[in-house]
Amino acid sequence: MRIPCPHCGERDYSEFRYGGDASKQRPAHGSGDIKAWHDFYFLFDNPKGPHAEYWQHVLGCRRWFVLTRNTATNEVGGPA
Amino acid sequence: MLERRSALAGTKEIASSRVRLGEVRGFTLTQVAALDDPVLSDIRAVLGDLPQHPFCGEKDGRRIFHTAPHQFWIVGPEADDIGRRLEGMAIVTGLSHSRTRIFVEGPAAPDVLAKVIEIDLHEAVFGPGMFAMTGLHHTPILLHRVTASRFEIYAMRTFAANAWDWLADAALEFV
Amino acid sequence: MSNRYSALALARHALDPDLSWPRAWRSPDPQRSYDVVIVGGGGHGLATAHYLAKNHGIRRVAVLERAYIGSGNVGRNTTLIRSNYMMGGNTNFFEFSLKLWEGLSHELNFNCMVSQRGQIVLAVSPVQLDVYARRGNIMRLNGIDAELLDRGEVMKLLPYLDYSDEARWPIWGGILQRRAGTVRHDAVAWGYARAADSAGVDIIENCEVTGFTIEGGQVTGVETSRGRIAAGKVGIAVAGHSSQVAALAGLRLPVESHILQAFVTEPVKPIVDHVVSWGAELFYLSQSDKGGLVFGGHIDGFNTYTQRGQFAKIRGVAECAVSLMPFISRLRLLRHWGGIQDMTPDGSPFICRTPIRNLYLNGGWCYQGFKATPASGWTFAHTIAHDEEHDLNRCYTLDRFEKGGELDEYGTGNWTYKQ
Amino acid sequence: MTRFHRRPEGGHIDRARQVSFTLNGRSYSGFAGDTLASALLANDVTLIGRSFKYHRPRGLVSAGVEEPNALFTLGSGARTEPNIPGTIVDLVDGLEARTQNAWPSVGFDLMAVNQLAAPLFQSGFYYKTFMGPAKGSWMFYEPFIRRAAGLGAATRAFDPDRYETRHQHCDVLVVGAGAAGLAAAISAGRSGARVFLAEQDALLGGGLLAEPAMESWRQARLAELQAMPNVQMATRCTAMGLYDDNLVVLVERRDHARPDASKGQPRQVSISLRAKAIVFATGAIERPLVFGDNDRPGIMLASAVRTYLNRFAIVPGRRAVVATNNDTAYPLAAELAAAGVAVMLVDSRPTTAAVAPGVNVLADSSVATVAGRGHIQQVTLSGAHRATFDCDVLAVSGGWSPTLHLTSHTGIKPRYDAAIAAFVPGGFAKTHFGAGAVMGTFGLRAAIIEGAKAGVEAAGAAGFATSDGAMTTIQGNDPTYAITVAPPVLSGKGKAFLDFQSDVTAKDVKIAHQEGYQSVEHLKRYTTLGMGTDQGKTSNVNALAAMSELRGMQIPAVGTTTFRPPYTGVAMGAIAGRGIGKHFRPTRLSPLHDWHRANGATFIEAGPWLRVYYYAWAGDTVATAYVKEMELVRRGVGLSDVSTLGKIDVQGPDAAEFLNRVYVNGFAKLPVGKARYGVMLNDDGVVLDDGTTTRISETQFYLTTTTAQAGEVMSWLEFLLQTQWRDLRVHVTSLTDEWAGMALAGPKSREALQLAFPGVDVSNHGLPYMGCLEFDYEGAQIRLLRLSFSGELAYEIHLPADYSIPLWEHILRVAAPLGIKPYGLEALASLRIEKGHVAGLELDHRNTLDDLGLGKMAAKEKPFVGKELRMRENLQAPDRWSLVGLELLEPGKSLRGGAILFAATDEIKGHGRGYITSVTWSVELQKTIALGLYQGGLKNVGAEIICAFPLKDEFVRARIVSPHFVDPKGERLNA
Repeated sequence: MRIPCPHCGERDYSEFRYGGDASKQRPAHGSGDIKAWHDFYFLFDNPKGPHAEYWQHVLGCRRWFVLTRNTATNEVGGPA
Repeated sequence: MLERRSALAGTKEIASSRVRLGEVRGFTLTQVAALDDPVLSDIRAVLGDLPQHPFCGEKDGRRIFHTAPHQFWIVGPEADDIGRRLEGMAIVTGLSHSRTRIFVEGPAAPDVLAKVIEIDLHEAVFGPGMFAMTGLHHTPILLHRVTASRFEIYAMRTFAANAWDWLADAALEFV
Repeated sequence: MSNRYSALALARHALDPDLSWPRAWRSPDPQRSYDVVIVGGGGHGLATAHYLAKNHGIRRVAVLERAYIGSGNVGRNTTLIRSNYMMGGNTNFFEFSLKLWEGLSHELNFNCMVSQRGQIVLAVSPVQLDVYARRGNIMRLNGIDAELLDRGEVMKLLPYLDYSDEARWPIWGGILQRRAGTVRHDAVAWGYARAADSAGVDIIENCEVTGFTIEGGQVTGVETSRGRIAAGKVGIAVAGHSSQVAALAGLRLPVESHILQAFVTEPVKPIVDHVVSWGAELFYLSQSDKGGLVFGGHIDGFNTYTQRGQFAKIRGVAECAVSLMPFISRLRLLRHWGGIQDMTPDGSPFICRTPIRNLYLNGGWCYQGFKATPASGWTFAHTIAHDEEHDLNRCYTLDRFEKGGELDEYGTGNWTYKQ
Repeated sequence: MTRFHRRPEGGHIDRARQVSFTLNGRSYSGFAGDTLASALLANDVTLIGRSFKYHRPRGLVSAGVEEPNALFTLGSGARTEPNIPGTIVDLVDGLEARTQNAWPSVGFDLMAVNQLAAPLFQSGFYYKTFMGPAKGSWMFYEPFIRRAAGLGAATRAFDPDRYETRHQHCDVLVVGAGAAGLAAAISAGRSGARVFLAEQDALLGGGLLAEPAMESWRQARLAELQAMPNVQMATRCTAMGLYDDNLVVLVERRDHARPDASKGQPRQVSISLRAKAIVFATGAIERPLVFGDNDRPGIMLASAVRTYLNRFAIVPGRRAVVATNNDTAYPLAAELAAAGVAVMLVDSRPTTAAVAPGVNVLADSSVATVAGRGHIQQVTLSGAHRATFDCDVLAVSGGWSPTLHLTSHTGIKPRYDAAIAAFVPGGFAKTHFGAGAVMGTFGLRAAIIEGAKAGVEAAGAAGFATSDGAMTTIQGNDPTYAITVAPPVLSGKGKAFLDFQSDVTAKDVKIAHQEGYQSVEHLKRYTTLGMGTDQGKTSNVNALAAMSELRGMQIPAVGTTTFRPPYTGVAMGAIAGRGIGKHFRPTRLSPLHDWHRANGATFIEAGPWLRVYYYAWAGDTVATAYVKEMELVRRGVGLSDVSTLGKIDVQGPDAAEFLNRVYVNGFAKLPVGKARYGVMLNDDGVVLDDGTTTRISETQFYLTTTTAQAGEVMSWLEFLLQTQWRDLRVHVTSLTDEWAGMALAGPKSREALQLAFPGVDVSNHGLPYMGCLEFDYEGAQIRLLRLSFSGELAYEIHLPADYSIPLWEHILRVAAPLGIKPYGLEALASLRIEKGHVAGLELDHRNTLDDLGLGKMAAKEKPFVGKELRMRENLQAPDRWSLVGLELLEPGKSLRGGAILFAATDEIKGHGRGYITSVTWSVELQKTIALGLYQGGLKNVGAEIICAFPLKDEFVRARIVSPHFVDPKGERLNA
């Protein structure tokens, strides 16, 4: 699989680190709402299809970015 | 004065008609980062035009690499005051000891690198003056193509011996 | 004539060419309604149906399978069984499962080739050996066999590993569970199917569930590609696709789907007599009865439903194999494939009720679905029959994360993609 | 009398270069250009193996990778290699081959008794028996089954050869160098695109190598290609698999060149080739016919007989029968006749194609039975002509199966084309193209034109718009291709084999069907059909035909099996390449490593790092050495390498606010020049890491992490700054490689410092506990921190890595009068146990702040990462296992890491109330002590407990005490 790093360009997936579902909204720092934090941290839509997700180019520029990938085909790009 | 001691102090240069493997010592590596665009123009005031990835800029005996958005590596001579000159205006981090600079040279250099480096090394794609941040045996490196047949690798110091062993082994069939 | 399998019956059939074996399981059309509908004709679903009939006398049961039975992970795994778990809840569940394995061929009258050849987990540092010792001690304290091996003892048992100075990580010792081993994976699906079928369970292949009928917070049936089927209770056992099916009932799960790859070499004469696992990096290998070396490693590490692995991971696993057992270098890889599995934040499964009445979930199996199959079916059947978890699966509930009840066996932390 | 013999001239072999080899120790000779198989055939060796289950005599079936029977064990000693098809082995001088699966010999195989019991071995038999008498009886039968199975024997010796990997990129990859592939490579090459032409065979040409009439065309095309610098051609180079985003992995074999590992020459190279576009010109594989005893030696695929005749110049005896259901076998009949062989062509179709003079044709007839055990002697026909003929070879063609394996690796299902009775690619991705037989195009002319077109299209897809598809082709039209597949014979006497290698017969399929194993996957798994080393290349379609017959369905309705990589077996070594042995994973070295190695250090692996376990000065085993090293620190002064700690530069106007958010304790008000111990949680409220962070200036911090979590923490901080808290003006950079660190510890450490840095005020006033001094020493920037991991008066000296060895040597030299010595990891870890500092074993992603006795650190007011979820019910339970110290109460016995803890009154079973994490001998207390987690923690101080280690049958009494064994009030580190 090839992943387009916004800074370095397209590279093999092995240069990156996966960071999970990027569509989930992290509760505000110190929100204090345990339920919100539980749902954010432990629950996943896990869609079969377009998926917005975090990746970090750890062997490159170390940027974290959001990638849209179709989990049914591994095709990168397209609307989330 | 304390003597600098390289991570590869114990290694010997490898040389054959097809490939040479060695280390470049005595340089200063300064990382300068800007938290926003205005700061970038301050930096330009000091360094002049900043090169855009993937092209390495060469100016006043310094090489400048655009290593990340709003972040540059400046490789200068052993005694380089560029860091001090930039301090205060941008976020400056000295990294001179953090990277070990290995060169791979000769007609077989691309063949040696292609054994372990994933990016396309074809001259039309990755030509002289270009660089890439990529991986060498699971570790991050900055790969700079200085000329058609000379590459310089900036490897993490603590992984430098590993990178050297790997490259020396890869070069074996050309030595 | 009797459908019982035995050497005698086999001989009878050999002598009389006109004698033909009956179907291992029927191919019925779905009835209008069942007491229990199990979604998913994999190992867990079929085992559940078997135990619903056998242990609870519930025979009006349908197992609905989207494709053919055993088409999921029961036919894609590396066939290992073991019970070397240390966390309260896991230890007894997986030991119960191993005990069921030990009697399974007899219970099902189907030879599942349960081979207790022993598993050795190799430690690559003194600290890791301590961690393994903790697990081994817990096993012993719960009546499970475990032996601590030093380097010398490992060398005697596995003389073909790399003990040279070339090895990146030296082998310090290991832990051996003699009762661990392998099982012929397809036979598990077929054996459970045959047993369940003979008890009256309808196994319906090529029947995809497309929805649930839910009235007043209670499930009353399923919509399928072969029409609506009413059900008193519905159990979901589709690990790998749990999120997809649960979503049809409006449920959101602590699950991400990841691919785990598996590998087999060409068949060779017996050369590896144990299950060997390595602590340097997740890697496990055994030799099938057919002679192929079957092995696997970590998940690829990002969620996907494609059953194709990434080559970088394939190379990583090959590096493990050759580094640990250098002789493998000359053997040829025959086939590699992938299976999609539910990864949960803590690496532990779900066998439990759901927020919807009479709808039950069995999933989240991560790496350990196959070895759990018998206990999973047994406890899931109990949970469905009694509408409450059995002591053995009480810790495998959906709400454990709300309570901080994580069951992180390997101390990897709450990351689906790092388990 | 000999049957097969070599013609005096012709073929792609070099008669000037004779090659000698051995089979089962007996010497034979062949020519350069031969394969092992062709050389054996030329020597009239036709019986080359025994079948897997029934041990029936077997001979060559094919001339390619699809060969199911002719498997040999090659080489000897560490180079032994089982199960290699002789059809793909270049004949080289001294090649050693052995037949397999027969004892004592393939000619006389005692195991052939299996044939008597054959009816027992029908498909699935082992699922029905070997269960009795008792539970676990399988363990008794299994060894026999295992020994009987397994084809050839491998060696346990380490592979002495070398394997390489290579990464490559191209615009157009052409897989297969037959007529279509050559044309595609040329037309793509003309566009200027970077073209890679991969051919698994030793020669370029594919089927053309068996087409004498095409030789001049082939030569001309090769010349064209050689003239193109942008075209790279690789032979003996098999595309094993197609992966996401056009990654094709190719394996190049170099055995024929006798590579020398000591010179770095690889035996095989696996190439990860990333192509912008791909042309699949992979050809097709011929299928056998299904009839009784269709596995007899001398029964070969028509295409194989043709290849041996034309490429290897081998005449198959005097009398040949060619049996076919399609047109492709006709040229063979003509060529055999021309070679002086009496040919009888048997066509199952009512009407036959035109035939050459000298060929007798019988239409509407098929092979019913054959005679001859060790080699075929007679063929008896059914249908229109129920005659019997003597023959030396029976060439069969059951039609062709396009080689679409690669095209389906990324999930595209094949489509059944009834017109050619075969599966073809079910479709292509944008950048994929097909040409020739793989598309079902069996005519040469059409294949060439299709290839040229595919080359142009592929170049276009790769961004090379203008290309020239004009291609020299051949005159006249292709012969039409027609095929009529007769339903396979499912009963009748004599075994009708579908899968030769796995010994699966038509009857086995019938049984599978009866028992309900009717889906293709069930059929394969139940009968093991297609599961052999040939992966069913010749058997899949015939088996599908049989099952569709039984189910009364069309083949497409029965389905096809999914093709898994690799296309053909690939040596594991080639996939692994050089990432093995000491290069398995990168090794990370401290900047002080060279000094350690030169000064008697014993190293130990700690994750990627090599760290000093202990030094020779203290002893020659760790057990004695670490105690000496501890004493050194407790009583004098020692120096230790802590460069592996994670170090992070945190800079920016909001740096303080940032740290204040990620640490559970406050950092906003940390004064410049002061260090503070901090703990981070993960979002789930579980402890992530701890470390000491120093404020260098208002806007700059020097953060340290544990060695183990350095990477995690760095990534985590970057994640928060780059994706969640983009409003914070902070930049982080790893300094782990830039800075070295050394711990100077012991009551005499301050004196040592004074000697090392005269003129720097390191008095308690000048550098108080948790203070930091920055100064320049001999050109090196020094960061001197006063903090202690051991509980002694101690300091950490951080400085740029290249200066670390000189400074280390300087300190050891000037402080020598104080008796200073270096100490290693075991002592370091043991000293921290005495002090009750948590480390790796306690920070295991399961424990909370309170579990580690750090609950008091959590800020009440300010928010911090993990503050919410750490409050979850079970994480706050009062009886959680938490950190305690333990003292051994039974001198002479031992505490061990991993021991399970029980209260004195407990029954010793179950999961206990806790466990021991770390153990050491305390030089301070002169007794064995430990850290562990125990239910209720320090509420139990003073309690006597049992430490159970049943793995060694040890049950030892210990007392729960405070984990702070040394200087609990901290007087030493504040002194």
